[in-house]
Amino acid sequence: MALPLLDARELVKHYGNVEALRGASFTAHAGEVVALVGDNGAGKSTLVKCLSGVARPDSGTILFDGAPVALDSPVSARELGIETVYQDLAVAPDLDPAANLFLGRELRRPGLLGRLGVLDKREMRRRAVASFHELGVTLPDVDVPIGALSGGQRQSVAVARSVVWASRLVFMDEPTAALGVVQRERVLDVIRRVRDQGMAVVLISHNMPEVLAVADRVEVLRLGRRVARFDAAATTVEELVGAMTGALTQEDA
Amino acid sequence: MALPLLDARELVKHYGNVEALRGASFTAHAGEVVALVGDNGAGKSTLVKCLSGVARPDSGTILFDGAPVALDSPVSARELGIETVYQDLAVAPDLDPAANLFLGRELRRPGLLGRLGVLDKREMRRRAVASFHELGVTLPDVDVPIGALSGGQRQSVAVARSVVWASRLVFMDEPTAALGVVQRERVLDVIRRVRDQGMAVVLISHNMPEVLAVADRVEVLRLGRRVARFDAAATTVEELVGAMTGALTQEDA
Amino acid sequence: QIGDTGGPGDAKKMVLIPGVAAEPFYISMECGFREAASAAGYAVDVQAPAKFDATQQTPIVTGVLADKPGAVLIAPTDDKAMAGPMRQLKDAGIKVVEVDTKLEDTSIASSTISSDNEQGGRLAARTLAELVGGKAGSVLVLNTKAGTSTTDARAAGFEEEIGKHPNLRYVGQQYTDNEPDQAASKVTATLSANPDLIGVFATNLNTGEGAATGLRNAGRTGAVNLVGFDASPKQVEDLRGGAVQALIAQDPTTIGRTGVEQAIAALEGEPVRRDVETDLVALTKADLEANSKYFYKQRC
Amino acid sequence: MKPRAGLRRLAGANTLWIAVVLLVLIAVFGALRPDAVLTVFTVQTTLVETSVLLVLSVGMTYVVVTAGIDLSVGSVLVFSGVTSAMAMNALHGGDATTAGWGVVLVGLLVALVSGAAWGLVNGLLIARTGLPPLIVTLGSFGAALGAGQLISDGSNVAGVPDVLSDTLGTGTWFGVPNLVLVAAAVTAVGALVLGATAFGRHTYAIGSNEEAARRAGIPVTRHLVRVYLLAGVLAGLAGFMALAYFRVASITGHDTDNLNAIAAVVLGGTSLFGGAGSVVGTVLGVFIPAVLRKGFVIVGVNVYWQPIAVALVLVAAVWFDQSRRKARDRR
Amino acid sequence: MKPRAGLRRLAGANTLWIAVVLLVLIAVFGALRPDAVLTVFTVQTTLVETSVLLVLSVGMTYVVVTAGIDLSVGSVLVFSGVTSAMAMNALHGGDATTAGWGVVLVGLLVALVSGAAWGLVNGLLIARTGLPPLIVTLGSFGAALGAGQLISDGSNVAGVPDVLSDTLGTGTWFGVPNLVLVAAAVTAVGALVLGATAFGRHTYAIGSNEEAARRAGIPVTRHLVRVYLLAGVLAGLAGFMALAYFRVASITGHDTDNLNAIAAVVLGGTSLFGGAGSVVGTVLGVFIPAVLRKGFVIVGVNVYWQPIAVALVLVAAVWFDQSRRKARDRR
Ligand SMILES: Nc1ncnc2c1ncn2[C@@H]1O[C@H](COP(=O)(O)OP(=O)(O)OP(=O)(O)O)[C@@H](O)[C@H]1O
Ligand SMILES: Nc1ncnc2c1ncn2[C@@H]1O[C@H](COP(=O)(O)OP(=O)(O)OP(=O)(O)O)[C@@H](O)[C@H]1O
Ligand SMILES: [Mg+2]
Ligand SMILES: [Mg+2]
Repeated sequence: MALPLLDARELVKHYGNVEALRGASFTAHAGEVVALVGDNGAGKSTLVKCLSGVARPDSGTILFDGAPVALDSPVSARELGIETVYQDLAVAPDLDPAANLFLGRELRRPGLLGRLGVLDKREMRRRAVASFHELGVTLPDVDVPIGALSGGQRQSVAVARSVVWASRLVFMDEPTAALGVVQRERVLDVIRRVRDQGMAVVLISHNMPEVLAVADRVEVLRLGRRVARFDAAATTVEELVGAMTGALTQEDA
Repeated sequence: MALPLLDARELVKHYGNVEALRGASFTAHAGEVVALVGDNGAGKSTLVKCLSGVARPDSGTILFDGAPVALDSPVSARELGIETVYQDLAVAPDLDPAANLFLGRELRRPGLLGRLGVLDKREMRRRAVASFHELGVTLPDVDVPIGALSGGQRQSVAVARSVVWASRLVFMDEPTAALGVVQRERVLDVIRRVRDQGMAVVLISHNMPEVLAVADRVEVLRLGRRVARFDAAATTVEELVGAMTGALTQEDA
Repeated sequence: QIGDTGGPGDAKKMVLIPGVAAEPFYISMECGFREAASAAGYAVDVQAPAKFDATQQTPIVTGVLADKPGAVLIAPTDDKAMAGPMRQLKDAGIKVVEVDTKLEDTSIASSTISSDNEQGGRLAARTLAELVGGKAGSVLVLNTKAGTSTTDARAAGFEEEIGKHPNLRYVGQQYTDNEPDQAASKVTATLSANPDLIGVFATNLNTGEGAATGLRNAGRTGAVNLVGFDASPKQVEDLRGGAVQALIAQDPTTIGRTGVEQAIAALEGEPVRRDVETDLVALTKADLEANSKYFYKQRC
Repeated sequence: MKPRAGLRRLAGANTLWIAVVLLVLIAVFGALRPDAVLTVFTVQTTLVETSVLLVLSVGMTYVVVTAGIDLSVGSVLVFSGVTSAMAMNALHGGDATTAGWGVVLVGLLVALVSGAAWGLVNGLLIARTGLPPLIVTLGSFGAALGAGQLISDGSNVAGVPDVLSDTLGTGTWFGVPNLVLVAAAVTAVGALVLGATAFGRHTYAIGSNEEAARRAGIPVTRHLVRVYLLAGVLAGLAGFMALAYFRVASITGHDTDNLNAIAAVVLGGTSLFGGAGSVVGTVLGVFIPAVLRKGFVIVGVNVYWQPIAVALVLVAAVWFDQSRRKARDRR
Repeated sequence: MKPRAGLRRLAGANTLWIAVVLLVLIAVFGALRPDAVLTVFTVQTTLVETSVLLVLSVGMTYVVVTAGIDLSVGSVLVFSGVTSAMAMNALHGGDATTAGWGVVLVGLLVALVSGAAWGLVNGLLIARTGLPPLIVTLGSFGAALGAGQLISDGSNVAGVPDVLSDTLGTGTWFGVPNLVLVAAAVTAVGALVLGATAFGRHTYAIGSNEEAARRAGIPVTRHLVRVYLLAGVLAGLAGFMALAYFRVASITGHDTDNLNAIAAVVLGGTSLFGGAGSVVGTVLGVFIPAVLRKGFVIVGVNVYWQPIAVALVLVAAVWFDQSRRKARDRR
């Protein structure tokens, strides 16, 4: 097997008395969709936060392209080409969808004005509308603050954000949880397309049929530790559930 | 057919320029699980808010037990025996799970102290732990503020809240979106049990297999209007998706 | 009752508690105090509240009390509210001398050295009348905050005296919260409403500075006679430069010096003068240089 | 295991480290001037002088926990003092100095009702119309002071009954000043109600997520009115206490009471964004600046250095408290 | 369709109704005293007298949009005025009254640097250590004032160059006072930067959801430092403007500048919880109380009624604004 794009080893993360990660390992290769599954509270979101620079693990090593990296801020993850859809979305509720899509990477006007930092709001809006269209999202009014959107609409904006900007790796923490049937299919299509462009996609989901439909590989987290790895083509929902609940364990995970 | 428990007719709700509901109707009978499905932004959550006293419709009538009611505050809905799991959960992030479970209905100490308003924290905690256990939720620490819990854990608390207190009708706006496989099954069991106690359960979900597994009837909302009604036993996922996307319409919905 | 303080303190120490920190009036008083007390061989300390206010001065008095100096010179910021804390000073055997302001209760202090603020207000009215000559017009008083005893007394004296001059129409006082920008704004507003404004009495430094700014902004400097209170260097400068037409000056250095003399007399059992009145003068551009001893100091 | 668990609970208390700061301050001043600092007198006067602010700050804690703010407390204090003193004078022929307990009780009632009236106005405007608390209470800040001045014709009101000032004002009970007893009682009740009752629980819930509280059936509007009412009543009580202590209803000198109370609340660990906080923290937040100011006067720090030193210690105290708390959470 | 869309956009502007309030106020006062209110003189002086507060409030708008607060602006204004005046005096033999433009420029620089220094201290403490802005800026509120008093030995500093006070202080340009021009320029730049640039966008994002902004790769710490730095620099500029206007660096009389600026910002529709607001709103929020105070003096309202009337109109204005805006949203 080729060198993994991302290889996290033995991550430990405490919150006060709670051990969210107890030596979790995780691997993702370029050009594959790897699903990360596990029970509620297994530590999936915490792992994603540690791997996207939002939380700092107490111990453990992270290799990116084979070299150890210190992901001490979201900016350093971004510079490695990593984008994330967070479970709590992490959007600015007072800003409109276009502003959220371009947050931290605003387009500027051409010429002097742009060098003075003046935004090109029209262009950002145009491109945002195109992105949303691609994901099958219909927004009643693109100028409304995102806090006023429906749950699924808001989630679509966060998904659009991540796939527009990623270049190496996308983490998606339950990106389809609030999506309608049509939008969910669109997002799964986008995931496949992104994978085909050679990026790695990490998908977290509690929907096992969905996981098996789109993932190439599955890693299972339980009580803050990786307990199993499966080839998606060769496994079943029952096997996955067994691993998540502790009924089934693999020695070498 | 018996008199419906809840009968909402021609509800209209505007937010600024956006028409969230354009004459939506909805019916729920005692002792049935009725699923409310629709695309993202169809107006499902808005409808639930109008029917649980959180939002006030601009026009339309609501009959409860056959009599018109003015649901002008959550308290009036509560007094009718209606409880709701909101899509945005509506919990107090700084309070612990037990406090959230008993929010607005705190248990007091027996005797004089109780009449002075002193809380029985121990008893509330005990009962909360029992409720969570029933839903298959494992909380690492019951004294941690709910804002620090995982997405699924938080959703379980909101679900527990609604089923503990409801007496006539429970609205559940995507109650299983963030739940693990095991917890989802438990919640569906609870929904069936509540139904069997004679209450009406309104389930909103984007997971069509789940809808068909637990619902007795399905109502479909599209662009703020009811476009179809199905008997769950006699319909298919394809039919539901067709109604949601507008490919299929019923005249008399 | 509160106030048992225990052991003896340092009798060879004297503390001055002015009404407020950082005002040239009190700084000049402090100069006289330091000079006289040091010359007599006393250790000195000065503890001023940040605001002219009893609630801020009280903790300072009790803090000083914990320190047990031989004598305390104090400008009480309220003629009733400060009675309690000051009685504690007296009960602890500390000699209390009132400087500038005084309590209603005369049984606490050994001596009172003051200038009469109401008298100062009357002097301001007479001075203004002289400056105006026989001309008719409106006059305004700019006061600080309602309830500030010293400036209220000045305003009251002025109001009483100005009534004796029928050519001058008193349009009342305006409060400024002791902020120069409000003083400036209220002067220009009064000018809008009463274009015949001919005189302004500003009851302290900040109102005076604000009034001068407002008049300058309106282009009415000199046309409207401005009478200020106190003679800090900036005010003297303004008088010299024509921004202000008269100043009512007290004599804080002498107040401080006399206060020390009386305190020493009380400590050493010599006869003490219960009440000492110090001078108040009206400074105008004409007699300015002759009265330079009344100018306040920024620093000693 | 038991004692260790207790120890851990103590170390986990949000107020532990700010309490450590306070103790260190007292120790430092005590070491510098043991003769002057650690005397009964200094302790008594420090406690007495913080009593009024403490009562205001207890009410402010409730307001800030709901994510509100009350800028009007100082003006309401002034207004209540003025109405109370004038009522007592009116009842006793223009000068109540020699009046008896009956008149004093009426005065107390007038002070409390005056405070309650302003609290009610604040609460109704904020809770019913959803106006920002900052604007509403800034308005009553100006209006209550103006009304006080209007009633008293712009001057301080004297004529406080001697029986009042000799007992509540300067009297002691086994060496503890009576004012301190009143403030301590208010604080204790305030702490218990916030920490142990449904009223307190609802206060936290509203501050944490007002919409969630409303949906949970908590009568948010009524509750907010009551919280501002409480702040108003306590400001009225504080006005009465100030009357007893200073023997005069002063209309100046309370324009920064609001900021002082808010600072005490925030210093004590309550967030301006609501949902968390405690009365015990507020007590510490009241005492730290008070001890500092007193200590600086006693050890004789230059007047211009005092505000700088207070600022430095305040910021350092919160910094220390916060970094210790973070270290605990990371454990 | 075009004009109607424009009209709708106007009616949708968050500042429309508060602007209506301002116009109504001016109309009412104008009707009561047309001879005194609608004169060039009254307009000029009102504008001049609000210039300094306007500059402070522009900086405060940025701070409040980030969900912060800056209590130190008034003290920083004092500090900057003092250092600037003392520097100019020192450069010109102890009295800069007759000094030239070179000295004035140095004075301006000193004022801006002084303001920047305090802004930087505030910003670093708030952004780096996560201390509550209220505590940090309450600390610098005290410390900057104390430092100003320490440097000036506690008294006002005179000796302002005549060239400065005659041009910037009282000069006009085609009838518009120069101070007003400076304030207008600051406001215009402030409004454009907040509304149209990436810097402004990031300011809103941080106030709306700081964690989301951080995860989006916005350098939150650096940005917050810059926002407080901006508030400090503008306070320094305001100090220099006050110097030119009053011809003296006053020590006292700026203790409520902070509340006045915050009130203007909130009155203009910016939420204390951050994420929304505008400089245009702040301008209206500065002028409404200024017009009220001025108007009440001109029409001769009783002095004790003035604060009450101001309070009533303020609350009523926000009430009106809010209910109109809600009606619009409900449309
Ligand atoms: N900030 C925090 N403070 C304390 N405990 C936390 C915090 N964040 C997470 N935890 C705890 O860590 C554990 C792992 O949480 P995490 O959010 O990673 O779970 P998850 O696998 O994403 O679950 P879900 O499927 O419900 O999203 C949970 O038990 C949670 O309660
Ligand atoms: N407060 C609001 N202000 C403006 N528009 C709103 C507001 N709330 C909802 N909307 C709009 O109303 C429409 C219906 O929203 P609603 O939340 O009811 O959809 P939904 O059917 O629940 O969708 P989802 O499946 O994504 O949860 C959406 O287009 C949404 O953008
Ligand atoms: Mg998760
Ligand atoms: Mg919804």
